[in-house]
Amino acid sequence: MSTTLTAAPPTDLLGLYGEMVLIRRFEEAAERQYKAARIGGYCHLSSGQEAATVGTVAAMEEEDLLVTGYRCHGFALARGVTPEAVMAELFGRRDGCAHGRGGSMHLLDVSRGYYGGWGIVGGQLPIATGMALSLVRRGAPQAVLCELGDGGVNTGAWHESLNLAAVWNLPIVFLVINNQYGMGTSVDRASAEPDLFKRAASYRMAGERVDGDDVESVIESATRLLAAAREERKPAVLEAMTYRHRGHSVADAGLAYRTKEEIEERKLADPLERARALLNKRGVEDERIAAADAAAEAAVERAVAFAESDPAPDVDRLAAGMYAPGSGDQFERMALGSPLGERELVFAGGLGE
Amino acid sequence: MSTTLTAAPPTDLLGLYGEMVLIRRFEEAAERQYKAARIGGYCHLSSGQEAATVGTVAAMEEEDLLVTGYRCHGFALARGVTPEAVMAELFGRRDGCAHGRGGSMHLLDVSRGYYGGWGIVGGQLPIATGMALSLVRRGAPQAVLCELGDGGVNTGAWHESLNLAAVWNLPIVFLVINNQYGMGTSVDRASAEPDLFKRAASYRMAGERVDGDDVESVIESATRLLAAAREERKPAVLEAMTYRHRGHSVADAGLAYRTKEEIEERKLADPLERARALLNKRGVEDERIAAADAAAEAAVERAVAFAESDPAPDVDRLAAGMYAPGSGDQFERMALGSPLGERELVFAGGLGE
Amino acid sequence: MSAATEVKADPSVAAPASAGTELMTYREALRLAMRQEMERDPSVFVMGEEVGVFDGSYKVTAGLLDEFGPDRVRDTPISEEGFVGAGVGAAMLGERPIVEIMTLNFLLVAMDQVVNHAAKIGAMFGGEVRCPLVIRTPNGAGNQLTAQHSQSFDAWFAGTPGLKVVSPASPADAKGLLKAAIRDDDPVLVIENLPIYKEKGEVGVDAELTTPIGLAAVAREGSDLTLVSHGFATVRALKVAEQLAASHGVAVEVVDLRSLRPLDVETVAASVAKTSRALCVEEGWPTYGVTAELAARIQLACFDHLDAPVERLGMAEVPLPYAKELELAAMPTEDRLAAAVLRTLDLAR
Amino acid sequence: MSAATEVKADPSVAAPASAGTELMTYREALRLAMRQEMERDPSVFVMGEEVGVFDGSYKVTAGLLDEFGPDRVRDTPISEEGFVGAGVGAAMLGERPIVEIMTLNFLLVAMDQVVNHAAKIGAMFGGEVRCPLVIRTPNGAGNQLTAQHSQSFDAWFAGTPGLKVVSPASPADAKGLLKAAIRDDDPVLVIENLPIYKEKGEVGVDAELTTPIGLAAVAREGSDLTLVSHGFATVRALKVAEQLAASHGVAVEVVDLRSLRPLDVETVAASVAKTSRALCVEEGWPTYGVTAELAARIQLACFDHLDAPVERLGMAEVPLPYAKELELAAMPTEDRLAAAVLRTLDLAR
Ligand SMILES: Cc1ncc(C[n+]2csc(CCOP(=O)(O)OP(=O)(O)O)c2C)c(N)n1
Ligand SMILES: Cc1ncc(C[n+]2csc(CCOP(=O)(O)OP(=O)(O)O)c2C)c(N)n1
Ligand SMILES: [Mg+2]
Ligand SMILES: [Mg+2]
Repeated sequence: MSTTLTAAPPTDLLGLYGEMVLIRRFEEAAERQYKAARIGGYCHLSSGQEAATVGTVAAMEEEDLLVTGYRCHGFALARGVTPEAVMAELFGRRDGCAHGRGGSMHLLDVSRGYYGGWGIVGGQLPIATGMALSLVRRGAPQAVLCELGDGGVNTGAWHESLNLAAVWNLPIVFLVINNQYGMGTSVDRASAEPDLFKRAASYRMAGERVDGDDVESVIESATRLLAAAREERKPAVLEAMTYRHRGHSVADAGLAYRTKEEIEERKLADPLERARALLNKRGVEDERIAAADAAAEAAVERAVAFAESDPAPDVDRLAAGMYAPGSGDQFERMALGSPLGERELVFAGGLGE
Repeated sequence: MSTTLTAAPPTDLLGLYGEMVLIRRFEEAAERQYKAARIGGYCHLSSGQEAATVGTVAAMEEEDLLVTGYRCHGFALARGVTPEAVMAELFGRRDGCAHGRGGSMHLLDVSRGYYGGWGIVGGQLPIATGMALSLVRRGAPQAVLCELGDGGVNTGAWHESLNLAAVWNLPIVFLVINNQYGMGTSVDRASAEPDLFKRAASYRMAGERVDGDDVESVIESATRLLAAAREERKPAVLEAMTYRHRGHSVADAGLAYRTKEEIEERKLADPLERARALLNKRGVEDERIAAADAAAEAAVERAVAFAESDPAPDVDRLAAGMYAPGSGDQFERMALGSPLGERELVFAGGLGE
Repeated sequence: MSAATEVKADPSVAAPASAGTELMTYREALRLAMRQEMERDPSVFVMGEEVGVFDGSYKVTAGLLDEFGPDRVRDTPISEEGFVGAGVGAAMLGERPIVEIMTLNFLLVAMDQVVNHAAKIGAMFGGEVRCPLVIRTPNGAGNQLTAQHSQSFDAWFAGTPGLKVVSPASPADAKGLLKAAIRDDDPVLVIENLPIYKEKGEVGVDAELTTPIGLAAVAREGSDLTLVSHGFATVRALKVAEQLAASHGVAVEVVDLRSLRPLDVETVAASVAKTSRALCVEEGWPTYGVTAELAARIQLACFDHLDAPVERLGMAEVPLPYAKELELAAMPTEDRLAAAVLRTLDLAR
Repeated sequence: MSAATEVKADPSVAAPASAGTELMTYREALRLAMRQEMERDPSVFVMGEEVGVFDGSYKVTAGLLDEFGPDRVRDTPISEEGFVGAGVGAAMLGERPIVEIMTLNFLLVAMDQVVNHAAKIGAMFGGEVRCPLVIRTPNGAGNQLTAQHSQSFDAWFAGTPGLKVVSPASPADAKGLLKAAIRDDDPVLVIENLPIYKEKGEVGVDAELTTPIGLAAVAREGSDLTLVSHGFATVRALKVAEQLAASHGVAVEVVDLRSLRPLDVETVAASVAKTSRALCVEEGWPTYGVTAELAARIQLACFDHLDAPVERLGMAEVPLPYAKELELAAMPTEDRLAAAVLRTLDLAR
């Protein structure tokens, strides 16, 4: 499922629109499936953030690396992970991109340079920084794109990671998806400097803000900053201004901390609407747009059908993946006197096989 | 020892000089005593940093609060903790300001608003920030002075603390003693923005740099920033440029990462020399300066004598202080089946008495 | 009683329940404790992510912002190290902050402030200053929250001298222990649990009624085996004990630890001396966990009374997987617990 | 052997010592291991505070900067969370970073990266990516470093599924286990110790000689009692065993764990089955510590063999005070250990 390389992402507006609408339809389906109890855990949707997602990933080269937080369905899809592999993961099934072990927050696809899918706010930043360090050590002409949210800029990990990236001149772009809120906390209540991109200056790093609902502006900025990272080893911060249409997660109505009016007003900037309008303006016929809509619908339906029929992971392999192959021998002598169930579940559950 | 309040610190240059020379002599004695094995642990001297230390503390009002890192002998003395109480602490004796339990890194004197003396780089910052929050909650017109080193500005705690202080408008001044090195790492190798005070901008906070070897400039800046903190609840960063004459700790020769030439050159800016020159320029007779020198010598000798004769803490009270009075009853039922020695050493060692 | 003297009231002494009891959820009991203590003592305030405008991510603090205002119910940025440390600093000046950490997993980023700062203050500064800080946070798994969000580090904090750690299993103790923690003059970690918030029980509403720190409870009497547990594992243990009484006629005694530091070994040992068999269960990983200490204490205190070795049960020792089937297999469910009891009684076929 | 195949060499198989042995300190043995692995595998590099220009704050990495240059011996800012996480990220791309943490105490600020990131990668991502990271750091007390700098959190990491934890007690194992850790494809924490760095011993210098992870060693044979220990406690245990053989004619067997996860319970149990008495000792706090797990395992594995309950000894459970007298009283010194052995043998008067 996740072994073949994707074709280079489309850069024409209609192609980009197709990706954005795929994400929107996918998130809508995910919400339905969550409410139908086929998806569990925390489920964070990115509806409204499609342009920032698709635009930044479109600016990546095939060999570049991607690291994100937990609101990652859109990033996985934009990077070319199949809707089947993503939906199967949300269903917790065997052929999910993490084989049903990670779920909504921990998508990945190493074959596409997508290294997750992390759930601790800020925790992915040092890791992405280390990946950029590794690229430099190996003389690889690539860059890392590391996504975080507006709430993540107040973690210690942000500061330590940006300082390391700058003091070591690492090829990394920190993408701040500023959707105005961290759960129920608006940016101005959380950040003493609400112009988040300005914090790049503390590291003598380039920082800029872009209209995150205009996919072409996003591509322009991201392409420029990623190129500088690759070619001049200049790290940067890119703040994409956007809005989360739904609640923080499917469990949050998203109304306790913002008004219906605000949501309606922000929806006027819906990146899909804006792309559609631009397509019309450029004379792309409604049929072709409708065809993209239909294709997205169909792809999501296929994904749900696939996930439904995909088997659950094998319970007898509970410990699989935890340790590298060969580790089984190392643990053999630990089974004696273990707590009840450990022998059956863990030591006989594929530990280090 | 540590119960009476200090007289307001001197603000006249000769008085300030007296304090600075006391610190210098004290540190020299501490090094001798460490080498004579009367002092153990990590012992960090502040020789060369006297103007930054004395000047900032002189700018504090009596009710203001002080929090520092582990290089704190000078701050304790400047705040009025007696040389006896400090030296006794370094000796690990009963009448040390922490009763021999904290040692060189963990000096304090609550009666003088000095809340330690902390050993984890950056760890004191959130704590000092919380003290500033408490001042605001109680409507107290005071401010907190929180010292850290140039190496400390790269910890996550720095970022989180400054953001909290700024987003909550707390009365606190973060004093960065920039002595050019964190152990063997020079500022430019550690900080992507080596003008450390500029990082205050990330929090829309005032930040300024001062010649930390000129005690009067230090007092001017610190007085202004502390007043803004007290009166307008404006937090700030003050970076005092200075130099550490000795190694990182008494165990470090301090030559692996800097040249003898550099040290000699920097010693030309010795804050004591500069103060002496200024005193001469202002017509203060050498006799009065010599008298201050002699007074410092004598005070340090008294301190050493006191520490030598001060008894060691009572080993039968090993657990004293760990828990609040009354906690003994809570722990009574835990003694059963405990590891060997716990009953004698801990449960009978003043636990929660 | 004046507020002043009440603040000094010894938290380890439970006052009589004069005001009677009410049926409420564990969540509501925690909220009642906070409301009562905030009314009683102006130095008590709540701080954490989403505790105010959002009403708490698990709604424990719901309504407190309206009642006490933003100064006493303070929303924070995502800066656990910063605001846990801020709680430490405020506590050193005599305030009584209640810091909510959304889940125990996130305390990892503030570990240094809890273990190397809060826990050190009393001893390291020679008793010159104290730190009456409370940290409240839920542990545990379930609901497919996956590897990074399904953990219980209870033993790590309970193994830290200078800290006190409690873990209530009932609404009554949720209220009683949280109040005791708030009134205590030392840093106390109150470990709650996600699935337990909705559990219901009778709670003595008297504002002076607290549960003593360091005192375990025999939650159910029995003569065949002692089940030792804390937090949500106690809820499971009580259900399983009833099931097995009906299905197998075995009499399981359940000892609910309530406190992990101080640990009430006396109550545990007295029970095991009576039943001569012990099974210790926890929500987290048992190896190097709470049940390890329990087994070590029991085998020493009850060496001559044990008919069988002390057994343990907990979460299977894997980072908890997302898929429901895998998660269920890994958790110390009632089924696994019942089987473990029968096995410890040599009744398993 | 080509570098490529050597990289794949199974670390749990010790190659024969062809190149003979040399007497060296524990510190030198660690350095030898790093030098050999860095020569063997370009993906191995060292990162941490003061590891380069300063030659390492405890001089373990002394000379490596000159030998391998600043790219492979990388000084870092004081940003443990940042550079531990950077090690995780580099390891995910197949590098083999050796991250030095100045002392274990400072790992508290990077706890989240170790416990909630490095340890989760293999399982959480379905085995799609691995994290061959090594973290080296000394634990332990002594030298009056006081409460914030004198700790051993060994059990916390050993209790984390997804991590491996080793703790060498001799120069030979310092070299052998560090090399095994570097070659291992999972995150391995190598717990060293401050006072142990100067200990001397014979070390097999063969570049292929490693110590298997998960295999304990009987460091001294005896029939009266089994002392179970790891790290510096093993050094103390061996000295005490000799003293007591001379002074009391008792034959103490010393089992050196070497690995804490995986924990070699089989070697421990076999020894206790022989001696029927066990005393477990550690440098850190025993309650909820490593010795708790040991006692729990032994009482279960050796229930019918034990003549007495399993006893434990460790650091007195207080934040370690500064004053020399207090520090000595609190630590598991040879005197306290000898007394504990006699007491466990019922020979204490
Ligand atoms: C260290 C940490 N603290 C708290 C949380 C709980 N949490 C999950 S998402 C979130 C809000 C993050 O907001 P933001 O960074 O803006 O990202 P968004 O959800 O808007 O995409 C919080 C507080 C966490 N996962 N990690
Ligand atoms: C979190 C943490 N990491 C590492 C250390 C070890 N350490 C002690 S002092 C020091 C250097 C600090 O330098 P700086 O902040 O400039 O203060 P200075 O010593 O120059 O006064 C280091 C790395 C520590 N105490 N805490
Ligand atoms: Mg956001
Ligand atoms: Mg410095």
